[in-house]
Order: sequence, then C-alpha cells, then structure tokens
Amino acid sequence: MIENYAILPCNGLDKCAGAISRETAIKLCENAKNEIICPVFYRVAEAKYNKIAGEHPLLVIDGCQTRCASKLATEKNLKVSKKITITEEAKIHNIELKSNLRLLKNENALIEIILNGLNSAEEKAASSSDKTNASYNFEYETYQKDKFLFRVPKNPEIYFNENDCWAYVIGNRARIGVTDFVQQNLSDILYFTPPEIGAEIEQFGEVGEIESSKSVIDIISPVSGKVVSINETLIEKPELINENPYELGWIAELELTDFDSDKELLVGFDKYFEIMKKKLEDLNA
Amino acid sequence: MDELKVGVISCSGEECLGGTISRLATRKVLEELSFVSTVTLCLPLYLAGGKEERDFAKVFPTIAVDGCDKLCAKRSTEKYSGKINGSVDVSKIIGNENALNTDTVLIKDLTEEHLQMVDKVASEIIKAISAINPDSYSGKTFGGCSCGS
Amino acid sequence: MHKKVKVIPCSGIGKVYGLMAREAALKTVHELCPEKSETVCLAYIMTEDEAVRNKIEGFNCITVDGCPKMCASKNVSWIGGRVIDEMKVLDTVKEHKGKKFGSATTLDADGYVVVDEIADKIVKKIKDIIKEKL
Amino acid sequence: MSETTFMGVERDKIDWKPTIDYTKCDYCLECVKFCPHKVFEVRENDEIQLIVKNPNNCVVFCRACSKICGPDALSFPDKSATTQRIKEIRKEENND
Repeated sequence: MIENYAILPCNGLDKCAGAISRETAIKLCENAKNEIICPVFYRVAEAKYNKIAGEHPLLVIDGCQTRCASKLATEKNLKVSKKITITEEAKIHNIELKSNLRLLKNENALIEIILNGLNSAEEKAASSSDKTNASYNFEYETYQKDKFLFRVPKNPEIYFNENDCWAYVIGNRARIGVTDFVQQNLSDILYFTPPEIGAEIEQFGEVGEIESSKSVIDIISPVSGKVVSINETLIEKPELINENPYELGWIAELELTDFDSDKELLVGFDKYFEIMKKKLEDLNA
Repeated sequence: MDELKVGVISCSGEECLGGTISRLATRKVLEELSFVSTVTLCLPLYLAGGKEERDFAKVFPTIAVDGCDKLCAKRSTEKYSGKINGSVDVSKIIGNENALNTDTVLIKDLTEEHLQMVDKVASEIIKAISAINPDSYSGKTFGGCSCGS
Repeated sequence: MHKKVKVIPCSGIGKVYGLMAREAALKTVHELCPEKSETVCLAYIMTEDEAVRNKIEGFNCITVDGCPKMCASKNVSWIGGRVIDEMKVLDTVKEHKGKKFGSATTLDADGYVVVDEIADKIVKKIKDIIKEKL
Repeated sequence: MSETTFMGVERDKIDWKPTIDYTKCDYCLECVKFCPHKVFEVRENDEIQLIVKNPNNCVVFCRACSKICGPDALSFPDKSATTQRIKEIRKEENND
C-alpha cells in the first residue's frame, strides 16, 4: 500500500487527465497517511513542501505528456521515487479520455485501477525486498581516466570478483551487479537478459547478460546461491546500469548457499580499486 | 614528455552549415590526429551539467570550435569551466555566407567542396592545439581511452 | 496559421546515436515537414540570448536524444520550451539488434534505415501536435 | 599486457581458454573480431587458419566468444572444477 509518501500531482485544469491526477492524489491521502504537495501553492510555500518532500519518498502524478509535475520536481531538485502518467495509464487500460473536467464513470474506473496498481506494486516491492533493499548508503571512490569517471563503492559489505562484478552481502542474501568498469566499456547498454528466478547459480556462474552495440557480456556472479529476485526495471530500462550500476542498476538478488567459501575468491574495495586501475592502464597498451 | 591531452568542444549547430562543418572537423581531428590525444567533449551534455565533461574542461586545456560568430561553444565553456585555451570560428575560415547557409546541413548532402571546408577547419583546429604549451599541463595525463562515449 | 513545431536534436558528438538524432531531426525539418517544423541550435538556446529565447520559450518542441542522458530534452525544458515529446534514438535502435550503424562521423546504410524510421516518427508527432491545436 | 595473476594465482597455472572444434569451425572469424584480448590468431596461409594464440590473455570465467560462435565450435573448461582448482592452488601456495 502506498503509505508515508509525499504526492505531487499535476492538478492541471485544462485537461481531463489533470483532474484525474488530482483526484488520484486525494484518494491516496484519504485511504492512507500520505501528504499532498500542491503544485500551485508550492510556488509560494517552498519551504513547507521542501520539508515534506525531503522526509518522504515522492510519488509524482503527471496528467499528460507535458509532465508539468515531473518538471516541477526536477526544478525543485526533488528525488522522485515513483512516477505515473495518467494519459499513459489510460492507454494501457484502454480507457479513452475526453475533454470533460468533471469525473464520470470512466474516469473514476481509471482512478480505481490506478490506485489498485500502485498499491499492489508497492506490496510486491515490499515483500520481495529484504534488508538488502534498505536505502543505499554507498560511499564511492572515483578514478578518472580522460573524461570518464569510474566509481567503486567503499562499503565493507561489498565484495568484488576479478570479473568486475560486485555483491552487496547482508545476512544470507546478496544483491549483485556489475561495476563502472563494465558499463563504461560497454557504453550504452541496450539489452538486459535476466537470470531465471529460482535458478541455482554456482560461484562465477552466469547471472544474466547485458549487451550494447559494442559488445555483449555475461554477468559473472561473485557468489553462489539461488536467484530470489531480479531487477525487473532493467528489462525496460537497461540504461540504468549505465547511470549507476551499484544502485538503480543492480542485477539480481541471491540467497547465499556458501558465502564463507565464496569469500575466499573475492576481494574488497582496496584490492578491486587497484585491479580496476591496472585494467584501465592495460587498455592503453 | 608526457602525452598532451586536449579537450575539443564543438558547437554542432543545427541551423546552418557552419555547425555541420564544425562537428565534422572536430570528429576528423579526433580520429586522425596522433601526436596529441584529443577528447571530444559533448556540448549538450556539458550544458546539461554533465560532470565528466565539465570536470575535464576545468583541468585540461580545451578548445572551442564554433560554426558561426555567435560563438556559443566558446561562451558556454567560459561560463562553466573558466577560460578556454583556443577558439576556432568556422565562419572566419569558410566565410560567413557559407557558414550561415541553411540549405545544406545534413551530412548526406555534403559535396566535395564542403568536405574541403571540413579539411580546412580541421587544420585550423590542429593549429590551435599545437599552440598550447604542453609543459604547463604535464603530469595531468591519463592516456588514451578506448571506452565510453 | 500556427507556429512551427521546433524539432531539436542533441547532435551528441561522441557516439553514432548523436549523429542519428541530428540527421533524423534535420531530415524532418528540411525534407519531410519544412512547412510545419523547424530547428533551433541547441547550443544557441543555452546562451540564453534574448533573440533565441523568443524563438523557444513557450513553443511546442520535440526533442531527439541520442543517449539516456537526455540532454536535448533537459536543456530545452530548462530554457522554457514546451517539450511535447521526447524522442529517444535508442528506442528505435533497439528494434534493430545486431546491426552496425556507422560512427559518430558517418552513417552506414543501416544507420540511415534507423534515421528514416525516427524521422517518420517525428513527422507523426508533428502532425499530432498540429491536429490537437486545431 | 593483460594481468598475470587471477585471484592471486599465476595466470599460467589456471587452465582456462577456449578450445576450437575444427570439425565445426567454419572460419567465419567472428570470435577474432569479438575478443578484445587477442586470444585468437588468424593464420591465413596455413591449413588450420585459426588458433588459440594467447590462452593466458583469456579472461578467466569469460565465455562470451562461445556465445557469438554460430557453428558452436568453441568450448571451455568446467567452471566449478576451475574454481576448485584455483582454491587448491591458493592453499598449496599458502602452505609453502
């Protein structure tokens, strides 16, 4: 269920989609403890809303493709956690929007569908994510080569293999992904093939594949275990791996089977940073 | 001596031939020049706040290549990264009339004559690069890179 | 008589996708839809000069971006253009898996196939925008 | 050029490289074009036109070339056996 969110709807009054966006926001606040950010009032009461937005995850509801609410969020430097666009939702659910500003049967039905969708997506996310899904607090060391930046997270819970993949280990679970070395070398990643959920992976086994126009690589798992979840967002948006392969661009989560033994062949930040630098120097040779 | 590394930031202006020529000449220098390592900086990314581009232009010598005398690339680079180390104005090399030609902008439409203009501009960019004193930047090189954009 | 839709590509210089964005946008405004669309220099927009502000602020724009950094879209919105649609070259590229498109300097035949497809999509969007206004 | 050790073990001691099945290989040379580590070498004038020239350049656990091989002529050692072997070598060296 969507709860404890700050909600920024478009509230536009020149299209039906704007009215729906407004009503969706109101419903979300009636049913649970969420706070609305009024886009109009935001212009004059910035401090108030900055505080709300800073303390809660932000859901942005855009009415149409002009995406005024999203733009307002960008302008105010807000971090958006979730985003929906009413016209897109209408298209997906085959509901035709007319020019009426009052909500009728169709519009109310759409709002119900959207609310259900938002709430069930939230529940799914909550159940699939364990402790590993807790907010990131990675600290990075950066190596610059030409204009390219290569970040490596320094947290002690993060282990690397020499195949440029990382594992963030908490308890009996690990979230895994590739490093900046991989994403910079591949350049724009166009396709992501995830591993199968439930698959048993041995250490250094393959957990999916990523491909750019330059090359295709296997993701080589630093740890052994069973795949319990994958980053589904990457199927539509593999470019998130380029954006940040350690956070939004993570690949999969594994339930560990023998981490003590896996650890023998993994390195921590210090060692990996050196390995990566050497690889980058070798690229010149 | 350390290898000299220079950033080239080109206007790529969409409205007239000057932009097409500045873009192509910059690409040519990047691809064919061997005595220094050039890095093309992406102007739109630079303008959108791209950290990699802006940081590079702050540390390394940078040359702006502009298609017309509005000098957008030069002005922007100065605005966000401080001074620039060289400036090439395509309209001065191929003439205002050519630079402001709005009929030919697609690369598929370029004629032999246009390609000669590209060569001319490329050689001016190389001159500007050569004019930079490498000694003042020694020790700040990272070597060529085969990855990324 | 309505104002022309602005079609603004990123023209990114580092990758073939930047060139594809540029060729697709320029083909649209020069060959396919010269009556209904035009382009404005992206770098010029960002100088914030009065003359160019008047060309872009509040106008309907379609941006064409070569990479997910979405520079054309970001820059145009920042200056106050109304980005009605943001085209992503990679969306069309993805439909042509395994093909080679050329370099950031020149395009191969397959590069032009994609450019033509993108240009056709832009034309459709221009027509949609103009229809909506009527 | 490429790293001389992998996980602290001399690269030379790790048996990880592609093996070409010459009954399947059709010399399309896609693998040569693909591999940035120059593992393969083309010998145009020989009867066998493609060889694994630099096995130690091959990135341990990488099998990417075998995936792009149309006739499926490239094979690699077993991964878990290789992992096991690396662990053994590390132990032996620690005991020395």
